[in-house]
Amino acid sequence: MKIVYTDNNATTRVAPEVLEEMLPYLSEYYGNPSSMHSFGGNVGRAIVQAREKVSELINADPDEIIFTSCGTESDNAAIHAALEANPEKRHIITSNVEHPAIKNTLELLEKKGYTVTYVPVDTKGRLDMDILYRSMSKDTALITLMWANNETGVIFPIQEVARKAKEQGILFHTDAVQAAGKIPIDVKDAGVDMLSLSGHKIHAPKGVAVLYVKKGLKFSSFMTGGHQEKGRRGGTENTAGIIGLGKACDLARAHLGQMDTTVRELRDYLEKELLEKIPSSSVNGERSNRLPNTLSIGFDAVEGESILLLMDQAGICASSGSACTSGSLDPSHVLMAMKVPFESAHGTIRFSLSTYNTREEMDHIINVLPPVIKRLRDMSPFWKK
Amino acid sequence: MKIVYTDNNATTRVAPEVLEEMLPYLSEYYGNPSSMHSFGGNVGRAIVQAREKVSELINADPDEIIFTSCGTESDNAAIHAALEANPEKRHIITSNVEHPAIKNTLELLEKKGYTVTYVPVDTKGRLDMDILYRSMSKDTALITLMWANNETGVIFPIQEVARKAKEQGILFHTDAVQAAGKIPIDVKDAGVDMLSLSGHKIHAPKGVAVLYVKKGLKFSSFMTGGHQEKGRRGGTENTAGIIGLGKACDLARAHLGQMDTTVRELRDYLEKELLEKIPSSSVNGERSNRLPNTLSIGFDAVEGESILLLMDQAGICASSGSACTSGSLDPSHVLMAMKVPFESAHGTIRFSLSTYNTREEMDHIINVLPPVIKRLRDMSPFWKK
Amino acid sequence: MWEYSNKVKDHFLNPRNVGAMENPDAVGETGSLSCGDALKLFLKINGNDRITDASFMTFGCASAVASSSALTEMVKGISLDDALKLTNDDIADYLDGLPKEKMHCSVMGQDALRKAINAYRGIQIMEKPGNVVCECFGVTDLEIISAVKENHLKSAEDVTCYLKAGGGCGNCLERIEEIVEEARAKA
Amino acid sequence: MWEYSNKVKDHFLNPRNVGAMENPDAVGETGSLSCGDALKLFLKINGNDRITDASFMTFGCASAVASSSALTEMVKGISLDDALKLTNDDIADYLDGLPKEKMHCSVMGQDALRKAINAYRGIQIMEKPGNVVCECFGVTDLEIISAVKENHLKSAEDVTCYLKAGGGCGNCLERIEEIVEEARAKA
Ligand SMILES: Cc1ncc(COP(=O)(O)O)c(C=O)c1O
Ligand SMILES: Cc1ncc(COP(=O)(O)O)c(C=O)c1O
Ligand code: FES
Ligand code: FES
Repeated sequence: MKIVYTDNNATTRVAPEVLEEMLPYLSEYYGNPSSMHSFGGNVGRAIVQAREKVSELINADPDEIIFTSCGTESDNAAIHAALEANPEKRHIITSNVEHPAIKNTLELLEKKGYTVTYVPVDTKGRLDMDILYRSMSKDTALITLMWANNETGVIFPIQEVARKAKEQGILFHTDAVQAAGKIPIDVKDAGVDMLSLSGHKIHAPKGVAVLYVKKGLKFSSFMTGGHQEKGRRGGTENTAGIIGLGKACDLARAHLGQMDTTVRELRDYLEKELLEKIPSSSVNGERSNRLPNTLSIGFDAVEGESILLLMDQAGICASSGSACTSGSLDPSHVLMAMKVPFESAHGTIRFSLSTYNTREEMDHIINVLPPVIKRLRDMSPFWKK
Repeated sequence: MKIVYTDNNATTRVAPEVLEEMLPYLSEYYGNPSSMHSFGGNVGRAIVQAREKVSELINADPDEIIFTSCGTESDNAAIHAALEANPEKRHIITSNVEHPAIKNTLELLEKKGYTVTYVPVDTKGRLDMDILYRSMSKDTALITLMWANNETGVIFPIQEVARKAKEQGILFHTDAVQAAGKIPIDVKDAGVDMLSLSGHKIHAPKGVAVLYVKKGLKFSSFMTGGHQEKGRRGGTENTAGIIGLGKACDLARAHLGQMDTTVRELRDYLEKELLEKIPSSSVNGERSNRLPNTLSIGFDAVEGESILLLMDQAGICASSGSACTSGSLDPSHVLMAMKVPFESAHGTIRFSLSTYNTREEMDHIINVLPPVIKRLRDMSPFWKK
Repeated sequence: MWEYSNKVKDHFLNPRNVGAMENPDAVGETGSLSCGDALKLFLKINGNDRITDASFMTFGCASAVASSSALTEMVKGISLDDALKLTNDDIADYLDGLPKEKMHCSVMGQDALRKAINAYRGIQIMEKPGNVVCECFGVTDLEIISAVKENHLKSAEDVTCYLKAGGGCGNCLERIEEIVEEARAKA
Repeated sequence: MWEYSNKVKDHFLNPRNVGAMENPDAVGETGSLSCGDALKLFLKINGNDRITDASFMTFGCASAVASSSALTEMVKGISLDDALKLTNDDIADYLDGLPKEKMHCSVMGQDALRKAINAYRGIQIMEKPGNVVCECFGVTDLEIISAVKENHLKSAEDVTCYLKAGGGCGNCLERIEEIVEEARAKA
C-alpha cells in the first residue's frame, strides 16, 4: 500500500540528497573531527561547510551555530544559558501553548523557585500581547516563545516581541523548530538572541539540531564536557548528522518558495474540501496567519485515535490533537489553551505537509476521510444527526 | 595510501553490518516512533529490539536503558540525577583522571557550592583506595568513577567501590565509555546504579549513547521535554542511531573474546617492539591491568604533535597525550595526575586498536615510528645522544 | 501506535452489535465527552434474568470501541448474576489483552454493564462513593482503593491507566500515590 | 588537525638549517621542556654585524619546527639591526600564516632571535620584566601588555595563543583578562 505521509510536523523523511551527503561519513570517513590526523581533519572541514549552510538558512554567522542532538536539547540549553547569564533574575515569560521541551522544563524551574508567566492565547491561538507586555519586569531573565505552533501552525509575532525584549534588556529565545524551513527566518532581522531548530523536521535525520546563539551573548553550556563546538557543547560531534543537516538547510532554503506556493495550495485545497464534505468540522487556529503546511481540523463527536487508525488502514499518516501516546487522556494543552470545545478537540486531526506531497495524495485523503468520520459518528453516543 | 587506524579510543568506524541495519531507517522508515500510525509503529518495534540488544551487552533489563546523544550527555545526566535524588547532600567523589564530561561538569558544580573530592592516582594510574574510602561520608551524594581510562586504558576496581558505596547508601555511577565492548561488563554483578556508554566507541555512529539506570532508582531527567524514553529523556529519538547501536552491541558482545585474545596480542606485540626499537621510551599506566586495546607510550625529548603529523604522512592515525587541540598546551591532565615526567609526557602517543586491526598494520607502525622519533630527536635541544 | 492484539484490531475494525437498540430493557451509560471516551450499553433481558441481546454506542479510541464490542458479545446469553461477575480483566482477556495505558477502556465496559443491570433491578447506587480525588475525571478515593485491590495496581501511573485519574492536569497525582501506598500497605 | 599552510607543512617536513652549529657567534634559547616547546638558535655573524649563517634545534609541535626553520632562512644575510626589527608576525607571514592557537611558536622565534643578538652585543636584558602572572608558563604582566599592543590581542584567549599564558591550569585567566582590558583601554 502506498503511504500518504502528512505528519511532517512530527518528523520528515530524510531527503535522498541528504542521505547521499551523509553516507561517506557513516563509512570511510569515520574520523573524529577533533583529531590531529588528516583523516579526522577531512571530517572537520565538512563540518565547517555544514555550519555555513545552516547559518545561511537563518542569516546567522557560522560561529553563532551550536550543533545539538535535538530541538529539545536546544530548548533546554537556551533556557539554561539565559538563567546562568542572569543569575539574579527569577522570572521567565512564555506562552501557554509551547512544546513540552519548553513547558516541562519551565514547570520544573517553578519548583526550584522561579516564577513563570504563561501568557495565554485566544481561541484562534493568538498571543495576548497586552498580558505579555505587562508581565515584563526588571526581574525577567528570559522570554521564550515558539515561532510557530506545532499543532496549529499559528505564527507568533516574534520580531515585535524581540524588539520589546531588547528595549527592556531581557534575553529573547524562540523555538523555531516548526518555523524553520517552512517560512523565511532571519535572526538578524528578527533580533532574537537565541533560536532552536531541529534537523528531523526539515528532512535531515533524527539526532541533530541547532541552537543559534547571538554573538556576544554570555553563553554557559548545558552539556558540559570536551572542547567541541568551541567549548559550548561537549560530546563527540554527530558528524554524519551535522553534514546531513547542512545539506538539508541548503534544500530548505531552495524550497522556501515552493512552501509558500505549492504546499500552501495543497493545504488550502485539503482544508476547503474537508470542511465542505464533512459537516460539523472546524479549523483550529488563525487561518490567515499559519504555517503554509499545517492544518488542524476538528470533527465533532468522534475521537482522534479512532480516526487515525482508520486512516492508517488507508495508508494515511497524520497526528491527532490529543497527547494520548503520552498516557495523558486530555486533549492537547494547545487545544485546551485555545478553549477548543471538547466536542471537537477530542476529534482533532493534524495534517502537516511537505514539498513531497502531491495533489493525488490530497485527493486520497479527501476520499477516505468523510466515510471514516461518518462511520465513527454512527457509533458515537454524542452524534446528533 | 592505506590508512592504519589506531585511534579507536577516540572514535571507531561504523561497522558495515551496523550501517546496513541503519539504512532503512534513514530512508523508507522515517516515521516517528511515538506516532500512532503503523508507519511510526514499525520504527517503535525496531527500537524495542535495539534496547534489548544493548541491555544484553551489559546484562541490564531493557527498561533500564535510556538512549542519549553522546557519552557526555550520559555523564551529565547521571550526575544531575544523583544530585536531584539527594537534594540535601553536597559532596561528590571522583578521581583526578576522569574524562572532561565528568571533570568539567563537577568543576562547575564546585562553583555552585558542591564539594568534590578528586581521588588521586599513583604513577601507574591506580586509584588511591585509602583516600577514596576515607572521603566517603553521610554528605556524599555520588561516587562517579570511570571503568577504564581513555588515555592509558587502566581499569578501576568498579565492583569493589560499588559495593562500599552501596553499604553506605551512596549512589554509584561509572563512565564505561571506554570499557564497554572491550572487557565484559555486567551491571548486576558489578552492582552499579548508573553506567554510561557511547555508541561511536563501539562501531555505532556518532550521536547515540546510553545511560543505564538501575530499576527503582529515582531518576530526574536531565533533558526535559516530551514523553520519550518513558519520560526520562525528552527529544525525538535518533532512530537510525539507536538501531545501529543495537546491532553494534550485538557485534561487541560477539567480539569480546577476540578483544581479549587477538587484539590484546596485537597490542602487546606493538608495545614490545616499540619499546625494544626506540630507546628512552616507556609505557604509561599499569601494564597488567589495562584495556586489551590501549597502549600509551612516551618518547623522551620529542613532542607529540610532531610525531602524529609525521606518522600521518605514513597513513597512521593515533592520538597524542596532550590536549593541544583544545588550545591547552600542557600534557593531558591524566598524565599530569600520574606525575609522568614532562620529558616523556609531551612525547606520549596513544595507540588504541580494534578488531579490524591486523598484524601487518602493527608492522607498518613498527617500521615507521623509530625513524620518526630519531628524526625529531636529532633536532631536539633536549635529546642527549 | 499502541500495540493492539489482532482481536482488538478486529473488534475495532469490525465492531459487533453497534447502534442504539429499540426498546431496550436496560441501559447503562458511563464516561463523558470531556473525558474523551463514553459508552452507552443497551441490553435485552428475558423473564429468566438472562441477557438475550446487547448493543452499544461508543465515543472513544480503538480499544474503547473494541472493549464495547467484546462486552456485547460476552454478555449475550448469560444470566444477570453471571454478568455482574464479569470484570474488566475478563474483557481484556477476551481481547487477548489491552495495552496497560488502555485498561480504563475495559473498566468502562464493566462499569456500564453494572450500571445497566443495577438500574434494571431498581438498585440505587450512590453515584460516587467516597471523596473526589481527581477533579479532571471525577474519580474518588474509594474507587481508587478498590481498583488498586482488584487489579493489583502498584503506582499512580497504574491508576491512570485503569481509571484515568491523574491523566489530566496531574494535580492529583501525589494524592493518588498516597492512596495507592495506603491501600497496598493494608492489602 | 591544525589547518597548516603548505609553507608550514613544507618547513616542518623539510626543515632548513637543522642542527647545532660549531662555534656559533651567538646563541639564543627560549622555552623549556615543561612548556612543551623550546628553541635554540645559533648564528654566525661577520664583522659588519651581518648574519652569515643560522641554524636551530627545536623541541615542539609542527609549527614550532616550521617557525624555527623559517626564522633561520629569514635572518641569513641581513644585518643585526634589521634582524631586531623582525617580528613574530613577519615569521607567520613568511609561512603564509599560522593558526591563531599556534602564534606562540612565532613569538618563540622572535624571542630567541632577540636573545641571541642581545647576548652577542653584550646587552643584559632583565630576564623577566614585570610580575609573573601565569605561573605555569612564567609569563609576566609586562610581557602580556606588550603582546596585546604589538599583536592587537583582544582577549585572554588571544594571549594564550600568543604567549601560552593561561594555557595550563587556567588559574591566571581572570587576571589576564583584566590586563588585556586595561591595556586596550589605554591603547
Ligand atoms: C571515558 C570517556 N568518557 C566520556 C567520553 C565522552 O563520550 P562522547 O564523546 O560520546 O560524548 C569519552 C569519549 O571521548 C570517554 O573516553
Ligand atoms: C515546536 C517544537 N519544539 C520542540 C520540538 C522538539 O524537537 P525534538 O523532537 O527534535 O527534540 C518539537 C518537535 O516535536 C516542536 O514541534
Ligand atoms: S485532578 Fe486528576 S488529572 Fe486533573
Ligand atoms: S597559571 Fe597560567 S595557566 Fe596556570
